[in-house]
Amino acid sequence: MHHLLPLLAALPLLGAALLVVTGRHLPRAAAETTGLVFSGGTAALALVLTLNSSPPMVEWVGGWLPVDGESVGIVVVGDGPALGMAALVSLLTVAALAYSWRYFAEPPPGHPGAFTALMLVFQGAMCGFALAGDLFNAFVFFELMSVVAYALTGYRIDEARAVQGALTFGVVNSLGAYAMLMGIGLLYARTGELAMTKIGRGLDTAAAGHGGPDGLVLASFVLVLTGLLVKAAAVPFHFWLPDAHAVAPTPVCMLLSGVMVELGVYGVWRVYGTVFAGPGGIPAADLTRALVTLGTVTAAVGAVMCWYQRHIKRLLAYSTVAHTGLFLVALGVLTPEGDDGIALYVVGHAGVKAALFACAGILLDRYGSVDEHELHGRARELPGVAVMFAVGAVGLAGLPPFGTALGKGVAEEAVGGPLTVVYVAASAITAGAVLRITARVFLGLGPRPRDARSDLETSGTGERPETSGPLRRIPDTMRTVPAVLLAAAFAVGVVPAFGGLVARSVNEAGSGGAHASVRWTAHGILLGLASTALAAALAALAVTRPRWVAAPGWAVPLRRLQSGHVGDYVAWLLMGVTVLGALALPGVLGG
Amino acid sequence: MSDAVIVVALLLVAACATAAVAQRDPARQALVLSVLGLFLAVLFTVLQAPDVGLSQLAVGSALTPLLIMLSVRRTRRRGRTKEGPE
Amino acid sequence: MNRLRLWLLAVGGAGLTALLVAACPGLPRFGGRSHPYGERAVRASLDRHTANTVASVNFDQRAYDTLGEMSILFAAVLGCVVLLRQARDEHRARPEPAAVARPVRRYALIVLPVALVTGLYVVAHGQLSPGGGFQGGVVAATALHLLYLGADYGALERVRPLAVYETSDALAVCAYLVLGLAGVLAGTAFLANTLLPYGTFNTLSSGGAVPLLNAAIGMEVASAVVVLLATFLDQAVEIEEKQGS
Amino acid sequence: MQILPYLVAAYVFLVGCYGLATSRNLIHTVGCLSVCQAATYVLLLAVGYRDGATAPVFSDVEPGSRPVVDPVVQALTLTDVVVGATVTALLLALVLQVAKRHGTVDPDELRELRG
Repeated sequence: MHHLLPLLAALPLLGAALLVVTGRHLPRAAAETTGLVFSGGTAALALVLTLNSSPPMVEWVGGWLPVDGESVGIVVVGDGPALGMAALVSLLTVAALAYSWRYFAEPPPGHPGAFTALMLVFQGAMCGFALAGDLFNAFVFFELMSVVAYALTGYRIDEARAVQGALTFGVVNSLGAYAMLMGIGLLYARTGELAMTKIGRGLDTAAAGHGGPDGLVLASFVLVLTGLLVKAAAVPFHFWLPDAHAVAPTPVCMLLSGVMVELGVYGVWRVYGTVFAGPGGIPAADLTRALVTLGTVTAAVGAVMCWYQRHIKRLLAYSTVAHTGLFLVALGVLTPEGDDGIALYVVGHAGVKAALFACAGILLDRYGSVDEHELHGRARELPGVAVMFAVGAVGLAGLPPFGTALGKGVAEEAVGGPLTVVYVAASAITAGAVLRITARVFLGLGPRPRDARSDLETSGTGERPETSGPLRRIPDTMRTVPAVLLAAAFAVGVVPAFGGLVARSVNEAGSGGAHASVRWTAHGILLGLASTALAAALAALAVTRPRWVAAPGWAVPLRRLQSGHVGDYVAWLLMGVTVLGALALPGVLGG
Repeated sequence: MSDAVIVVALLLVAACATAAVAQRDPARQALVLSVLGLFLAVLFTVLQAPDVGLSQLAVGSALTPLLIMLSVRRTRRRGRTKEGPE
Repeated sequence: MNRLRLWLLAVGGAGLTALLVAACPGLPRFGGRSHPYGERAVRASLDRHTANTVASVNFDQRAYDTLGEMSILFAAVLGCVVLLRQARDEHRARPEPAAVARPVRRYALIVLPVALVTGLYVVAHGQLSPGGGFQGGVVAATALHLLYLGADYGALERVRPLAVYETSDALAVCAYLVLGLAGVLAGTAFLANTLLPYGTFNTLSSGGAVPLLNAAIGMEVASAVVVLLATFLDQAVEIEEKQGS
Repeated sequence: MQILPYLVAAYVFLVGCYGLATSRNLIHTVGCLSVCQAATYVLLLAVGYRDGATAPVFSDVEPGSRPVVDPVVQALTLTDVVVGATVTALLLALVLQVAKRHGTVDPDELRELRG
C-alpha cells in the first residue's frame, strides 16, 4: 500500500503531461473528461489511502530504505493529516474541474487542454506538498504549487487587474519561498540532514551540547515559517491574497481559498511538530505567543477588511484571511483538541468557501459584475443561488450542525477564555458581510448603497464574464457543484463517525500520543448559534441602517495599507519577519 | 591560496549584486545580472561545484538576461507604437 | 517613495539583518568536515556505479525532487504559453527580414553546430562528468537561437515548429513518470533504480536508470527552453496591438 | 573567513529585498528577485564546502583517495537554479501583460487594486 503514496503527486502530473501531448488533437470535451478522470482517480486513491492510514504509513521514494536509521532517499509521509489534506485537495479539484466544465470561453488556440492541465499540476503539487516528509522536497512542491498558481491567477490576460494581482502574488510568494529555502540551508548547516524527523533529532542533539536553542535555530525557524505564513496569508504577510484571489478565475479561487492557503497552516503544523518541537527547537510558549498573536491580529484585520468590501470576490478573500487567523490561533495553543478542531474546521471551511466562490462566479458570468452596489436587487431572478449563498453564509458563521460549527466549537473549547471572543467575532463579522450581500444583491433589501471614497476601495464593476458572453441560463454543473459542496460541509458535522475519525488520525500523527474526543457540546452549539445570530443582526443593521455600520475613521488607514503596491508588500514581509523573530525571541534568550 | 580566491569571488558577487540592484534601468540591469551570473559561476567552481557552475553559466548569465532583454524590448516597442500614431 | 514604506523597510531590514547575523556564529566553520548526508550520498553513488555523485543524487537518490523540478519547468512553460497567448486585441505582424552582416552570419552558422554538439555531449556524459540534462539542455536550446542572429526570424521559425517542441517537452515528462511508475509496477518503489544493471563504473551506460532519467531531463529542458525563448521572442518581434485599443 | 560566505549570502539577500521594495520598474523588480535567489545558492554551497576537498566527481579521481565536498547541496542548488529561471520567466510574462493592460511598468502607477 505505502508504495502508492508518491502516486498521489505523480498521477495528476502524468495526466497533465498526457493532455499537453495529445491536447492539440483532442476536442475540448475529451480533454476535460481526461482531466476529470485523472483528478478523480487521484481522489479515489487518496480516499482509499486515507482510510488505511492507521497506523501511519511511510514510504522511501526510490526504495532507499534506511540502513541503521540512515537513508539517502526522500521520505514521504502517509499519516492521517497528510492523506486527509491530499484527499481534500483532490476532491476540491474534481469539484473545480466539474464547475469549469465547458466554462471558459476561450481556451488558448492550439491548447484546448491547457487550463485543465494546469489544474492537474496544481493538484499534484498540493498533494506532493501535503505528503512531504523531507524539508527540501516540501520546498520543491511548495514552489511548484506557487508557480502553477501564478499562471492560473493570471489566466485571464485580457483583465488588467488579473495580471497585476498575479504578479503581486508571484513576487511576494517567491520571496517567501526563498526565505524558506534560506532557513532550510541553515538547518542543513546545523544538522547535515534534510528529512524533517532527522533534522528535529539533529537539533536536539546539538542543543544538548550547549544548552537550548541559539540564534541559528531562531533564524531558521523564522525564515521557514515566513515562507509558510506568506502562503497562509497571516498578517502582515497577507496583502497579496485579496489582490490575487479577487481576480483569479472562479474555479481557481475555489482551490486557492479552499485548500492552498490552508496548506500553509498545515505546513506550519507539520514543520513545528516534526522539526522544532523538541528541546533543541523553539519552546512551546514562544510558538504559542507567536501564533496566537499573529492569528488574533489576522482574524481581526481580515474580519474588518471583509466587512468594508463591495467587490464580492474580494470580500470572500478577506474572509479567508480572517479564518486563517482562527486556524493559527487554535494551532498555536498546541493541544490535541486544538489540532482536531482546526482539522475539522479546515474541511468544513473548504466546502463552504468554495461554494461561496462558485456562487460569486455565477453572478460574474451572468451580470459581468461582482459589485455589491451595482448588483443591488438584480439577482432576484436567481432564487436557487440566493439560497445557496445564504446557506454558505450561515455555514461560515458556524451554525450547527455544519462541519465548520463542529470544528469551531472544538477549537473554541481548546483555546478557551478571551480568545473565544475572537472566534465568535471574526466568524460573525465575515458571515454578516456575506449575509449583507445576500440581502442586497439577491433580495434587493434596503436602499441602494451610495458609492463613497472610490480612492479607497476596489469596485467589482466592469468585470468581464469568464464565459463566452453573459450567461442567459446558468448551466446545471455550475449550480450543482456549490450545492454538493455545501451538502458535504453539512455532512462533516452531521455524520457522527467523521469527527471521531478525523480526531483519531490527527492525534495519531501528532499531539504527542494524547487522544482527544470530538463531539458536539452545549458550549459549542451555543457559541455557534450566537455567531449566527450576531451575523444576522449585523447584516440586518447594514441593510436597514447603513450609517450605523459605515466605515469609521480609524478603518481608513487600515484600508490604505492595502495599496496594491508590490514594494509595500515586500516591506511588510520584512516587517513580518522582524515581528515573528521578536515574538519567538524570549525562549531563545532564556535558553 | 584557494581561500584567497574564494574571498575575492565572494566579494565580487556581493559587489555585483549591489550593482544589479542599484542599476535601475532594466536593460542595463540585465547586463549586470549576466556579469553576476558569471561571477557566481566562478565562485561555484572554486567552491568545487562545477555542475552548478555550469548550469549557472547557462541559466544565470545567458538565459535569464536574454529573457529580460526580450521583455524590455517588448515594453519599449509598445511605448513607441503607442506614442507614434497618436 | 512613501514614508511608511521606508520606515517599514528600515525596521524590517534591520530585524532581518539582526536575525541573519545572529545565526552566523551558530553556523559550522566554513569548510568544516561534518557532512553526514553528503558522505552517505557519496557511498551510495559509488555502490551504484555512478561516477558523478551529483548526478546520482539528482537522478537516483533524490530523483523525486527532480520530478518536482521538471514539473516546475513544465508548468512554467505551459504557463508562459498560456499567459503570452495572442490576446483578442492583438495581431501578428511579419517582421521584415533584417540584413545580417556577413561576418556575424558566418560566425553564428559556424558556432551553431559546435554549440549543439557540445550540448548533446554534456547531456550524454551527465553521470560521468560535471554537467547533465539541465546544463546540456539549456546550451543546446540556446544554441538553436543563434539562428536568429545568423539568419533571420523566418529561418528560425522554420526549424522550430513549436508544436513539436511542446509535445516533446510533455513527452519527456511522461517518460520520466513512466520510468518512475515502472518501479511501482515491479513491486519495488516509485522511481526505484533497481530494474536495470548498474554497468561498469565510469562508462556511458553505468548507473542503471540514471542515464535514462538524465536523457529525459535533457530532452525536457531543451524543448522547454526553446518554447520559452520562442514565446518571448514572439512577443518582442511579432505580436502587436491593434491600433486604437 | 570563517563566516564570511554566510555574511555575503545574508548581504545579497538583504540587498535584493531592498531592491524589491524600492523598485520603480517591474522588470527591475523581477531582476531583484533573482538577486535574492542568488543568496540561497551562495548559502547552500558555502554550507557544503569542505577544506582541501575536490568536486564530487569520480571519473578522474580514485574513489576514497581525497575528500570531496558535499554533493547533496550541489544537487539542491542545481534544482534551485532551474526553479529560479522558470520563476523569472513566468513573472516576466506577467510583467509583459501588465505593461500591455496598464500601459506602464511602474508599480507606483498601478492603481487598480486597493482597499
